[in-house]
Amino acid sequence: MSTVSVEVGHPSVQHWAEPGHPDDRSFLRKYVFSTDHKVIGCQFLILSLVFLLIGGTLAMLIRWQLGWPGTAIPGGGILGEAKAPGGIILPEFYNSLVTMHGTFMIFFAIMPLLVGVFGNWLIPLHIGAADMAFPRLNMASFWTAVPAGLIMIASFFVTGGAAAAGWTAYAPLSAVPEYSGVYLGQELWCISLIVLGFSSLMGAVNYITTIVNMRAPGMKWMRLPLPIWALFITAILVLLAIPVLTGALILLLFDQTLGTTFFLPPDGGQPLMWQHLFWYFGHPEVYILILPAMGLVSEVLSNGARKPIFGYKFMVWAIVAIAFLGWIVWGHHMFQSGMNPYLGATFMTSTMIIAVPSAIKVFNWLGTIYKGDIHFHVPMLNALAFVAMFVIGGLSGVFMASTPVDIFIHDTYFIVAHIHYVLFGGSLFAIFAGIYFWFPKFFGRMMNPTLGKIHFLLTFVFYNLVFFPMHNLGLDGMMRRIYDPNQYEYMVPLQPMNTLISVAALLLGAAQLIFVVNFVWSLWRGEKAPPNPWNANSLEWTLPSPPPHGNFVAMPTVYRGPYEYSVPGREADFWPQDEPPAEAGRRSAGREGVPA
Amino acid sequence: MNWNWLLPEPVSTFGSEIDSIYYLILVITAVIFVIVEVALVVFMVKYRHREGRRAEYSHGNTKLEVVWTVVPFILVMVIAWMSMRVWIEAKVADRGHVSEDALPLRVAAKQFEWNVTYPGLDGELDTADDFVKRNQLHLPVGRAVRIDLTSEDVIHSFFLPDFRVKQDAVPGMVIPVWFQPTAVGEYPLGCAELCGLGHYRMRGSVTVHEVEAFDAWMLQEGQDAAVETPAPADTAGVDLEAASTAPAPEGNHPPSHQPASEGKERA
Amino acid sequence: MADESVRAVERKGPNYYLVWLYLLILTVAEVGVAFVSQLPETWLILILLFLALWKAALVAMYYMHLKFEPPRLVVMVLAPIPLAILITFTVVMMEIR
Amino acid sequence: MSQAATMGAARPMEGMRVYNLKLGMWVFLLSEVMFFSSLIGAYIILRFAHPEQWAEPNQVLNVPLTGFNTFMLICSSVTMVKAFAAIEHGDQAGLRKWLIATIFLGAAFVGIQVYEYIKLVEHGFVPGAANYAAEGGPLYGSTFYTMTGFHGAHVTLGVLALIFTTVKAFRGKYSAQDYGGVEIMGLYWHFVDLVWIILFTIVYLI
Ligand code: HEA
Ligand code: HEA
Ligand code: CUA
Ligand SMILES: [Cu+2]
Repeated sequence: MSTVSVEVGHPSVQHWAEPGHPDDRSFLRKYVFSTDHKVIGCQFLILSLVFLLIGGTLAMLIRWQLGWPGTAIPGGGILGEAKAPGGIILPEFYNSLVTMHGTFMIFFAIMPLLVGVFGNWLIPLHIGAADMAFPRLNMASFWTAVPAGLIMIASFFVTGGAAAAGWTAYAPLSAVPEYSGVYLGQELWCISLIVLGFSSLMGAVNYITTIVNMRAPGMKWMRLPLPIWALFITAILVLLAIPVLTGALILLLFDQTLGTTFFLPPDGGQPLMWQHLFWYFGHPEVYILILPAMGLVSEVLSNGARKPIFGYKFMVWAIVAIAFLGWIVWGHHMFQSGMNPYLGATFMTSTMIIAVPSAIKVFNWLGTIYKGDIHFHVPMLNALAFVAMFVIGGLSGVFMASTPVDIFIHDTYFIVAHIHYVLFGGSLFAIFAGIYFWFPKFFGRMMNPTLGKIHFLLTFVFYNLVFFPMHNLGLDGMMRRIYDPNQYEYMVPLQPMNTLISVAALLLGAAQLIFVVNFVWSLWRGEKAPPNPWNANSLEWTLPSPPPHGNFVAMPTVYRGPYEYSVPGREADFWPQDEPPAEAGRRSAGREGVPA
Repeated sequence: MNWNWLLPEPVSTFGSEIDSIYYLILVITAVIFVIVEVALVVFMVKYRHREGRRAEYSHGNTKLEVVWTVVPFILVMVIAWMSMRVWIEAKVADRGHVSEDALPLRVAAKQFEWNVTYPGLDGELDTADDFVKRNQLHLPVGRAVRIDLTSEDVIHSFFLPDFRVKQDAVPGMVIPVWFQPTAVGEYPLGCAELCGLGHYRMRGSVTVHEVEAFDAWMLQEGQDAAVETPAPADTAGVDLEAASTAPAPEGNHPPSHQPASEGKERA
Repeated sequence: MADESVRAVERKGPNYYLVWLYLLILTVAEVGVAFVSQLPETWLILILLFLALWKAALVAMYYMHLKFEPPRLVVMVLAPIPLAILITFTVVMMEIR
Repeated sequence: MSQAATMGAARPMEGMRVYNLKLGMWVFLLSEVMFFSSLIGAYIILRFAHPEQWAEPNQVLNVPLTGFNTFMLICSSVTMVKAFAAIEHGDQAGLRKWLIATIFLGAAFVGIQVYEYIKLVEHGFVPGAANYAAEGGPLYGSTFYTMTGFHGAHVTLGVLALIFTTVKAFRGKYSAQDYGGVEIMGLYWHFVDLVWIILFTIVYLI
């Protein structure tokens, strides 16, 4: 490692693994306690896919109960007497299922997938750096997430079962065991999320420092690939939102264990304070879950359409605007909470305005494929599905943002439909696109495109069959988080639809097995990947697949933005960012000059 | 299976106004939805890869982008503006929207039931002829009701789908709720906020009577209650008042102990 | 290396003891305002908050050298302050009913 | 990896003109700002809702003692910044001397806080519902111990980090060219001081 030392305050800072230096790290340092951002990204990938699988399994149990209320799950006896005697789910276990499904999906699947996996994989490679600014901190970030996950899983097995107050853990239900029937589980839930918060924070500090300080020469802000912009803004959201959650969780934990009464009214506590603190974090959190997805989709769409991204600058500012507005809308989760109605009106206005930058993104994506040369590779299919589905989720958000309409649909399945259209239709499709797109780069092998297309098609169809009818359930007044809708007479006619949803959900879950098979099979048996299978422009594609330890042999110089596709006058329809401009190329590239 | 996007028939005065906002948003978003999805599919088909064709090299079009920034902005502001009035009317119960002769009720939620305190014949709460009914809300048609909503343990949500009423019941707070039924009938009352293992069965019923029938019912119930329990007023009234305003001055109040294992029964 | 010498001169700048003296005086003033003065409560709170923020600013500017950092770092550091204020005063959200 | 590698620059790059460690520490401190803001926010909400649960300043809490503690923490900030100024000019002996002084002052702060806690608990001032015994109500005790407790934990961590830094200083790991470790230690320490300045005012004086 280089030990050149120069004066303080000088532009930082990079040290290069000497070209060709043999990689003599032991197995443990290479794959387990690795500080290599690529390996850490892969570790996060495996971990969070496992959690995705767990979350999905819980969803299947939820759907079983709602589709065929009170009937025994085949083989469900193994869940045990306290949870599902004879395979029939108990109400208290159902509440745990819903809570843990939301928790695993949001905190342990989608968030690490987007931030942990793609943050680690892409940031150093996209900006032309050897690694993160703080590689050991990066390793610590991963190894903090693991115990957090284990604690969360363990909470299923303690007496009283896992947390059962919803993923939003509204106090006092979450604070007083006598109310929920959950004892240690709720405390473990808090502890796990506090620990996970540290992991996220370490990641955020690392990402921000790396992106600000470690860009290769010529990698100006306005030449950053959009995933990096999105991850940068996301890291800022994580950095500033997570500590608020941590603070709130600590207060809740004290209420549970030390006998304080922050949220308990008999002694002056304020239940609404929990909601304010939680949603002050919670709304930025949902943008943490969508912004990186938007970045990935922009990258894939431009590549698949062989066309520069439409309105790069507007795309960047839209990300910034969404993130900024995201801080002042948290009250839209509390319209019916007893918060001052006039405040509700204010929050409605700010919430509505978020549709504007979102509109920019959606229409610019359409502009990107307009007059393109669209190659329907598997990542592209998933990215297109993202656009189609995110619009549905976003538009349903406008219904809820309207305070009077929210009176009816708050806490109904309309919300559940919204959640899944933005989080599955949005984030998860983008994640699939991203995994199919970058898998070859990091594992050196292509994923099987035929299996990929089958998986995409089945997922797309069943997904819509599961979640679209939930809008109708909501409009018919079916509440969320209810164990047995048939308790209400007016919901009895909804049972066929619930059963339909459950059938589709089971098929959707089964379709994911294709992905698992494809993933695992391709790891060992997939076709060997060339360095640049998608003819893409950004820096990672100039490296072999997988890139060596230390990434670049020499620091790359960047000459243009990442979306120079189909530039007239060039033979190839792509133009790598680090290719020095030839005379002819320079003329046609016009405003893209040499680096400063 | 009901695939239409209609809301159930509204039976309160502001119900149809709320619904009109809903239908307005439904139309706007449906149009946007169709535009976006059709454009997406058309572009996908029209610009699919064919040998020898190249994508157009373009970095965007600022004019267009300004258009699709401004138009959605105007649309959402229209929606917000129209929502505002209805919202204030529906939710601000203590700022002059409720007529003087509104029927005063108190609803106290607790795991897993709704306790409704009726004013009795004198039409005033906290008097001797108050009586409490569990899970039964009886109302006269055509007269506003004003409910003081609170909770004794956790947060519940007072949900009357047909009246377009939903309001969380928060322990330690008394939240005013109002509406005015417009049709006689039986309607569901539900709990919409996860409140524990019995959340799914914390339901009640709303019965809207003709005015005379309601008065008769009130008379009957008031007499029955007076026979059974001499002074029911202070159970519901005074306790709640204390919870909402003053802190408990003396000693530690453990939350009421709710047997956690109750309700092992299944549907 | 010219860069370094420039910065070194800049760094010599602050007299750390003087800042310490300021902080001390302000602390004494705070305690004085809180216990000796007979100001009405609102004024008292405002003055105390002002003094506290003044002290905090002194520490940030001189001890944490913000005064001598590149402007972009300063901007970055100040950017989340509105958010901090927002979360601190969620009280307003809850009080005006 | 040596400190030099993280402070020095091999080639000019795009960036903030602030070396990684320092930038990273500042970024981290921003998240700390939000953490303490959330605690302070909760405090303000509760206090506004139930002013009657708070006793008069100096009635329960020992303000003179804490005032003295505040004084010590401010002094420790001076010694810390002196340590930094020393190594900036390559003064190894000065670095060690001032670091040790900072450790001493920091540890004394923690010690006095522990003493204060013990006295308060003896007086019956405890977190939680039991606090009806002392003046004020349960929220008073809960918020007091939470806020000062988390600050105290930060100081304790700071003292441990200072010890680590001092050990490295004694092994000659810092120099006029490579003092990143000392500078970020200082940033953290001053930040903790800054938080105390705010907490002291709103918890003890208001
Ligand atoms: C990835 C996650 C994600 C994203 C991106 C969003 C995006 C949005 N959300 Fe959503 N939301 C959640 C995740 C997300 N949400 C979750 C998990 C919950 C439930 C939490 C719980 O209680 O468990 C929730 C709940 C929730 C509520 C509370 C409902 C309730 O409980 O009563 C509200 C209310 O306003 C809301 C609104 C919005 C809005 C306005 C947007 C906007 O950002 C959407 C903007 C996008 C568009 C509008 C589409 C594209 C735009 C156009 C095509 C242009 C033209 C459009 C117009 C002119 C209208 N959301
Ligand atoms: C990202 C978030 C996410 C995702 C993907 C899902 C996926 C699903 N969700 Fe969930 N859901 C939430 C977030 C999510 N959900 C949240 C936040 C709530 C609210 C919780 C609350 O109220 O507190 C909720 C609530 C919720 C409810 C409401 C429960 C109630 O209110 O009573 C229902 C009911 O049907 C449901 C169903 C489903 C189904 C059938 C799926 C299916 O799509 C699942 C399909 C299966 C998978 C997606 C697994 C696939 C696995 C892989 C692909 C991994 C491959 C592995 C390797 C290679 C090793 N969800
Ligand atoms: Cu009461 Cu749900
Ligand atoms: Cu939100």
